[in-house]
Amino acid sequence: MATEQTSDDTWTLAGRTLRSRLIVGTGKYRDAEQTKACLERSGAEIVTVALRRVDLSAKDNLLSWIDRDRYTLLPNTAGCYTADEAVRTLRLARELGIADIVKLEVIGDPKTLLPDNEQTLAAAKILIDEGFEVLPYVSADPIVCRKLQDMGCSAVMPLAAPIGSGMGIRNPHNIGFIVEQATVPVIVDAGVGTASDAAKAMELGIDGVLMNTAIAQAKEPERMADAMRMGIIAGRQAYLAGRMPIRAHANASSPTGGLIE
Amino acid sequence: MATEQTSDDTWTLAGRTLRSRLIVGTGKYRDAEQTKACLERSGAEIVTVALRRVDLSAKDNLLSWIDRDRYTLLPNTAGCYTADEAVRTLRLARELGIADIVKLEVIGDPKTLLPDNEQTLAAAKILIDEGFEVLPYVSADPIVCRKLQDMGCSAVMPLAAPIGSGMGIRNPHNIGFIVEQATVPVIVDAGVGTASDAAKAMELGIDGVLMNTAIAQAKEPERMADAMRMGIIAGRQAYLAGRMPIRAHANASSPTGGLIE
Amino acid sequence: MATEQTSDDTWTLAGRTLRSRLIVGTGKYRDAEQTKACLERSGAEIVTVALRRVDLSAKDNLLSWIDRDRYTLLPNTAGCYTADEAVRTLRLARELGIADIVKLEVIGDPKTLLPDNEQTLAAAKILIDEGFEVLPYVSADPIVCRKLQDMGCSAVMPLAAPIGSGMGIRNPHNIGFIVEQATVPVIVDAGVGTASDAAKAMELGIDGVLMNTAIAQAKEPERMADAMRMGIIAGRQAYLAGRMPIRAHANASSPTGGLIE
Amino acid sequence: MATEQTSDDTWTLAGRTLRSRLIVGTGKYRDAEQTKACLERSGAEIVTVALRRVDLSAKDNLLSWIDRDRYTLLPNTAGCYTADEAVRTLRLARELGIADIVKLEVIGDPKTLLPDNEQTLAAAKILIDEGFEVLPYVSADPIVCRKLQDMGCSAVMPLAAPIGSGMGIRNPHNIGFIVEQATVPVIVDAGVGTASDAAKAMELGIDGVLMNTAIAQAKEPERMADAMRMGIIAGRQAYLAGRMPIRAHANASSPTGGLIE
Amino acid sequence: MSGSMLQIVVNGEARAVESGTTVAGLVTALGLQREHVAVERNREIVPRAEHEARSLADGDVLEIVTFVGGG
Amino acid sequence: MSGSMLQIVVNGEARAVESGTTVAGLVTALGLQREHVAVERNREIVPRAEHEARSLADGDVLEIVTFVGGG
Amino acid sequence: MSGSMLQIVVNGEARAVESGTTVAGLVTALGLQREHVAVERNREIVPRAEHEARSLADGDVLEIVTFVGGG
Amino acid sequence: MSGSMLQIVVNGEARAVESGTTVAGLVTALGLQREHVAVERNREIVPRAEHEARSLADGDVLEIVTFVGGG
Repeated sequence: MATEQTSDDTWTLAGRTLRSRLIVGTGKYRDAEQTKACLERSGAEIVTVALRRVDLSAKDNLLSWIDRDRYTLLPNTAGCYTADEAVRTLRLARELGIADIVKLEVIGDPKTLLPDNEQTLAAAKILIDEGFEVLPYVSADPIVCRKLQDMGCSAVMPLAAPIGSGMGIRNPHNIGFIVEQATVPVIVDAGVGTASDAAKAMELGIDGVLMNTAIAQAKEPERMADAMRMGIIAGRQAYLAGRMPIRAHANASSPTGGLIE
Repeated sequence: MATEQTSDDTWTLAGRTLRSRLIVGTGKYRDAEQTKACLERSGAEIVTVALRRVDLSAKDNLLSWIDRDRYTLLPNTAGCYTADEAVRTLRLARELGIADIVKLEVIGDPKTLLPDNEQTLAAAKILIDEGFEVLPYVSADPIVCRKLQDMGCSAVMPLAAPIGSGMGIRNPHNIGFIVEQATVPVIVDAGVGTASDAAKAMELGIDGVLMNTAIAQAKEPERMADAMRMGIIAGRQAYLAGRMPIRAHANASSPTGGLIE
Repeated sequence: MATEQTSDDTWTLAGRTLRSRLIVGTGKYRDAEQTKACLERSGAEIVTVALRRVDLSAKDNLLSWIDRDRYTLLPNTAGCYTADEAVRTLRLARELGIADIVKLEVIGDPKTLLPDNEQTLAAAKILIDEGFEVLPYVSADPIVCRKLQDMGCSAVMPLAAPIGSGMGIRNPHNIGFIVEQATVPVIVDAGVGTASDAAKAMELGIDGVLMNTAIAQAKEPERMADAMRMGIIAGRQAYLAGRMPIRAHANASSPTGGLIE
Repeated sequence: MATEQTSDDTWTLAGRTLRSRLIVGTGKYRDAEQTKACLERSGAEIVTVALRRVDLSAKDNLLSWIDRDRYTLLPNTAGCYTADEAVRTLRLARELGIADIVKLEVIGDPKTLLPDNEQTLAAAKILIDEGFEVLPYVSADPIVCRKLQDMGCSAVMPLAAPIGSGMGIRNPHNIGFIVEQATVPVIVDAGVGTASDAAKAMELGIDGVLMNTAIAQAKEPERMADAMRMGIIAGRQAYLAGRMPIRAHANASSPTGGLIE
Repeated sequence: MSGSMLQIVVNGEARAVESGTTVAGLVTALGLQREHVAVERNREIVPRAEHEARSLADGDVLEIVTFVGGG
Repeated sequence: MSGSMLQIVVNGEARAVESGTTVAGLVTALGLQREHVAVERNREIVPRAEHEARSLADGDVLEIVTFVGGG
Repeated sequence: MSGSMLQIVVNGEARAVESGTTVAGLVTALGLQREHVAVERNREIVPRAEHEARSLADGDVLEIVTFVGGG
Repeated sequence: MSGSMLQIVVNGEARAVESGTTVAGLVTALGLQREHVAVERNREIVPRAEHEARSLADGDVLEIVTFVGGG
């Protein structure tokens, strides 16, 4: 059977050459075993993690079981509502020795978890000055994305829909504008709900997709990890293949001549 | 890397056990070489063909180069506008020794190529009486599909959109009704335009997808064949995995407790 | 204030010249008073009624309170699953003296209430031979609609979505095909849920809309009757006015020259 | 015929009590006559205007023919790319004696004409301090809208789609969030293309719609002005009436009992 | 005039009526306005003009219908 | 062997063949592989097994079909 | 009254006006209705009340604006 | 060396530790692997290299953090 992807379709993020275009989160899984199984089946090379106070009752620590030779950890700033909190969180991540690339996420509202783009811009500036490779979670707003890439972010990560909503791509048109103007990788982050959403996102010409809930909260997370891995590749290949034009009317696929009479 | 599909996810069509859920047409390709390459990369086990008067100027005949050990040929009745024409065409296919399973397609209008369901019902009845395994191309109409399955068709093949339009699934709701009531395989036939359409179709719980133009008229047909193969599997796996619920609001993927203060 | 509609925008159905393009049902209302109020506020000139066994316990009969000088009654065949039942029902309607125009509705399935187009075609033929002016409820299927208009139906009434579902127009593309080929009025029947659905239907170039549940089951039916009356006119006027083209990019509405510097 | 709207459905914007929920632009019309005719038929009480260098060759000035007793002029800052330009423009508008309420519009990109929300926030702060009643054109971003209303804007005006695109409401979900949290009127500004778009916008529970191109570039602008006036009222009334629930399956509108047997 | 009764079925329910009862008589006896109903007798429509003349027979099955609200 | 010719129609085109020509002979003469075609003669299928035996007659209308790429 | 001229810029175009010309004078000379325009002189708004009093100086850059149709 | 105790706050909870306790000592005492945590003392990061050397003072407020699963 043909291989899943053509070996030459790699991409570069913050100086790293990557084969997988799927970045996955490590939250909401039943346990470490399920997390590991899903990471493997997703084919991901980068996985997100959150920074929290140590839980003295926790039996094992993520850092003790995650395969850091295989996965690059991407610390996020989930739960931060101001630029200061986000910066403080990522400085601690750097002190932990895991901050080569960071996911900047400054939330503006607890109900929608939509980003506060103004605070995100402020935090990105500080972090870039401190030498971080910043991947900001941002609205599907071409103007803000352009400011972030011009400022020196290593990618822009517009959302498809609210975090954990699974609503799919709410504004493909704006994602298209962001791709048209992009000078850094465009990663759709949050809102993807199923494999066709992931494929559709890739068909917009983006470089990758970041997701967590869609895999972790599927009835069978391991199987959904497979589905997402393939959905991403399918969408990417379809984008590269160049889809057929959409026609308002029909167009026969069998010859219209040579019919018996 | 994980294999593309779990070996146990097979399906049965007219007594055949199949692994691939993608059925592809052989029309509109540049030449035999491109056709063969796309069939291979699609992973298809069944391919459609049309019956036409022999072209005395044709240098080679499809039957001389297509690998019949690998592919089951599915003769169609493209171009037929009445039950009689369709029946006559398939009797000739049977005389050619290639009519184990047949695609019944009775067109009602040259502009939309939408099916004439009334004529299709009439032809299906005759063909089933003559022992054919009938796969009818039909509107996404649960009532007609129920009649066809009750009559003894081996599958029902509702359309996603007009043949060759690439518009994707126009009426997912009706496809869902057809799946709910199905006693035979449901194959979405016609209208799929890109990989995410194929994945989305499979996520509706159908058994397979039949397409031709979406691959043959992509800028790079071979690559699109790959994309479709994987899109179909991705959608199928996502359906089996059971997607997350869609939420009107957000849902954090990182822990909401344990934040630094 | 400008008048609601231009006096010249009338249409003709089965020889009747009509000003209102909204046909409403009389089912599911709280009582006769509410029904009358909603009919008036809808501006309808034609209203549908169902034929049933007399209820000996009923205090008043619809025929005793509905204003037949103002409204043309349109008997339907709701609840009929065969051509015979539908024909029998409409012959009784004729005996009741109310069958100038009739709504032919042959249901194929109790869950979806989708039409059985095959039975509908059979019943239409009989009824037309008996001199009825037939308005058939039918799938949004251009092929069946063409057969019905060619057979002599006085209009075709494709559905927007299942009866009482309020899902809006599921298949605008097929409605468009039906309008393109129409030789009789096209009335969208069933599935409209709110005023924008009604406007959108009219913008497809159809001649009218038939609805019942969307008004009767709104929280305030009387107010929704107003909304629908205006939504229908708004959509019709927008269709006649010829909407602006949809653009992929923006287009300034203020002059781009003459800016201060 | 029933009146177009219930007299009690007024709303308040910056201290003004308004009956019409449609605000229209005055750009892109053939001439003053057509502009006046469209304003009248739109039923608008507020109309936008742009500030530009005087054109010494212009034969008449908008201020000489527009009926300022009937319409409140709403100066905009179209063409401004920075907070400074916008503030400078509106100070000149005030000097012209027409700046009771102002439309703040700071553009971030000439191709999409999407707003620069960061500059818009900065300009809003200055203008509010100077006593202006500020109506900001903004992304459909609940976080930015909340900041603007908290800052003291008199309304928030999220876009439906890019200015002059006529694509309709790209992100109804976010508009819904903005309405849920609103403490000031929500006016959808830009992107509406036809009457059903206007009705659909109002059905989201917003207070009004601002448009220009959809009327000015219709084939018959005067008729489209009628259509929009009624579409806005239809959508508003439907919102107040409370639409029926959307059902996945059908629901009969005629009695299911009492059928003949 | 005989006191003998006829057994008939009206809208699915068994009823007894005096022999000699006409369709019109039955409709009136049921408290219905004749112009508001149509009658089928043993699956055949009885034209309103014949309601007076047509007498019921033992075993007749009648459907008496009218219009109700519907969509 | 006679030199007389038969006028027939093959796939819509008039042709002349020697009398005595069989279906099989015609197919071969057209340069076709017999296992790749099916033949209708005057609207009736001629089973392949009979191609050798069946001779053509003057005025015969034949359809010779095969499979081509299609969707 | 002197015949000497001032070089000014009005809405981006160079113009020469007689020295002593006031803002009001310029506006009128341009054929504009004073109540229809606002004037910026060297980036500062000149309140209408001062149009009569304020004389132009050589090198002044003026913006004279009004309202036009816009969305 | 005195047996006197220091009152400190660790991740929001009051604790008492012996005076002279270092950051490294605290981390170890809590059963944590030093390479798995980062420490903030009174809002300032204590570089891991200084954990051994840095002694705690009465009233110190510490945040000890690590990574957990997140999206």
